[in-house]
Amino acid sequence: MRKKFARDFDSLSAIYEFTEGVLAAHDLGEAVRFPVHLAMEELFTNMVKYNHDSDGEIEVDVAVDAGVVTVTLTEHDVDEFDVTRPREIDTSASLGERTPGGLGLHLLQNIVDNLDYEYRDRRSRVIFTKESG
Amino acid sequence: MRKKFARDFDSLSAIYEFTEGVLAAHDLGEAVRFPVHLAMEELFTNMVKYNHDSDGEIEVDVAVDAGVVTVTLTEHDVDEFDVTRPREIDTSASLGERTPGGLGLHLLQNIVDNLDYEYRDRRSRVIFTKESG
Amino acid sequence: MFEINFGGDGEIVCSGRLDAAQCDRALSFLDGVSDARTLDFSALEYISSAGLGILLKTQKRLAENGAALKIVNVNNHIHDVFRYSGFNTIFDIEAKQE
Amino acid sequence: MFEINFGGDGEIVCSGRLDAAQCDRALSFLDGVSDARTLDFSALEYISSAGLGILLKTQKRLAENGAALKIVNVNNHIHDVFRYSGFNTIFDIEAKQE
Ligand SMILES: Nc1ncnc2c1ncn2[C@@H]1O[C@H](COP(=O)(O)OP(=O)(O)O)[C@@H](O)[C@H]1O
Ligand SMILES: Nc1ncnc2c1ncn2[C@@H]1O[C@H](COP(=O)(O)OP(=O)(O)O)[C@@H](O)[C@H]1O
Repeated sequence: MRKKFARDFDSLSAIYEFTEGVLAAHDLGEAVRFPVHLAMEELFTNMVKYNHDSDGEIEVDVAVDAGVVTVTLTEHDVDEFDVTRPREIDTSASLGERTPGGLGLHLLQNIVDNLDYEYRDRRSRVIFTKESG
Repeated sequence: MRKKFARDFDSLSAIYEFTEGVLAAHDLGEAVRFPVHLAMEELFTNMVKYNHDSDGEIEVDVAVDAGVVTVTLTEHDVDEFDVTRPREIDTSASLGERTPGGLGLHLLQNIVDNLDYEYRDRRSRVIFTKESG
Repeated sequence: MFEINFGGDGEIVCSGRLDAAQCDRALSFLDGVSDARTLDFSALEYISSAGLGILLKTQKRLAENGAALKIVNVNNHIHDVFRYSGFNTIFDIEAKQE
Repeated sequence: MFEINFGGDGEIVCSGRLDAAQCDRALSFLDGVSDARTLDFSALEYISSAGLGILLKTQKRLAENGAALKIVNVNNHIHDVFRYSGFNTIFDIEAKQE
């Protein structure tokens, strides 16, 4: 269930359809599909935005076992950035105090069940899980 | 595993990715994936080309059971056209005698294991199966 | 697929999936809006942080004229995204009756 | 993803998936070719009947000048598509060494 996608926002629809296929094959409903798609998008778009010098593709793996979805995103030749570090976000800030951005990792950390980060030989790997039901 | 796609050639990549996801979830290899994608494209593009007056979406269902892939394409409010009827194709024609087109259904009929057509209440449904291994 | 258009009552109707690849198009549309509007999300299935970004940008711009967006018919999943971001305090949001 | 370009030796290099949505682009490229050429399919994963159509169209046009396309490094699945269509009799085709 591993597939490589070009480092481009335009890959998002292909990633969505591919993931839909895997999740549909396991009869998983919207309650788990929504957060899985959201977590993947937040991680993938950050890889595109912040490591754009690296021109390799991003590898996506979606596995389902006993109702638990495990998604792994891997990219090569990038600097270390630990997505599991807590974000300091003031979600009660007023409209005037807010600036767009900075919410992706906060959302990610709120919606997945487990989040891991591995870094070795300039290879970055993010693994998250989401349980259905 | 049912999904609707817009009646447009541009849906082909979404159909491809979605089907890849389903087939990957069942660990099916290229030997079955290639003919499944080809059969789907030939059927889908004909629905787009020959029933373009019907503006509804085309429903695609991909199911895998015991190594057998079953694909169902359904469209509504269209005329009857039985894709299982044998095609009269001269595959030994010379270059000069040939004209582009007319090979899609012939290929389809050669690469799938089973092909069925149902028509009722202006609803067209094509079902094909392909066995892995 | 994502669509953004004006509905029959001047409301802004969004449908489909608002992901990062659709935000430029959505923002071009929203940049043309200069007064208080209702956004109808009844057919919007999905939004990510990129979509929140353009909504915030528009809300801030409108606030300069004392106007604001109101968002109605928000599905449960999108409602969660708004809550986790604290956007329910800076937008007037109505959930979908499901 | 589908790409079509000239390679270093004047051959035409195709890669990815040549489905019906890519044929307009592929045909625009092939319409610019007016002499005998080798098509390298080593990175081409997939072709459908729509792709066969534009290859045939190009082969017929070149035949008027006594020229022809030769297709090399064809994978097994694409080779089957050519055989089922009888295209192996109207194109010079070399399979991939796998
Ligand atoms: N893959 C990454 N590599 C490097 N830096 C990153 C990566 N992902 C996120 N960041 C940093 O973390 C910050 C927060 O990310 P995020 O919450 O997704 O918000 P946004 O990308 O909208 O700013 C980013 O602004 C960026 O500085
Ligand atoms: N879904 C359909 N509805 C109506 N006619 C169809 C349909 N599919 C195929 N046909 C007819 O069958 C013919 C052969 O189809 P096909 O073998 O796919 O070749 P092509 O579409 O390239 O001509 C078409 O030219 C068309 O006349």
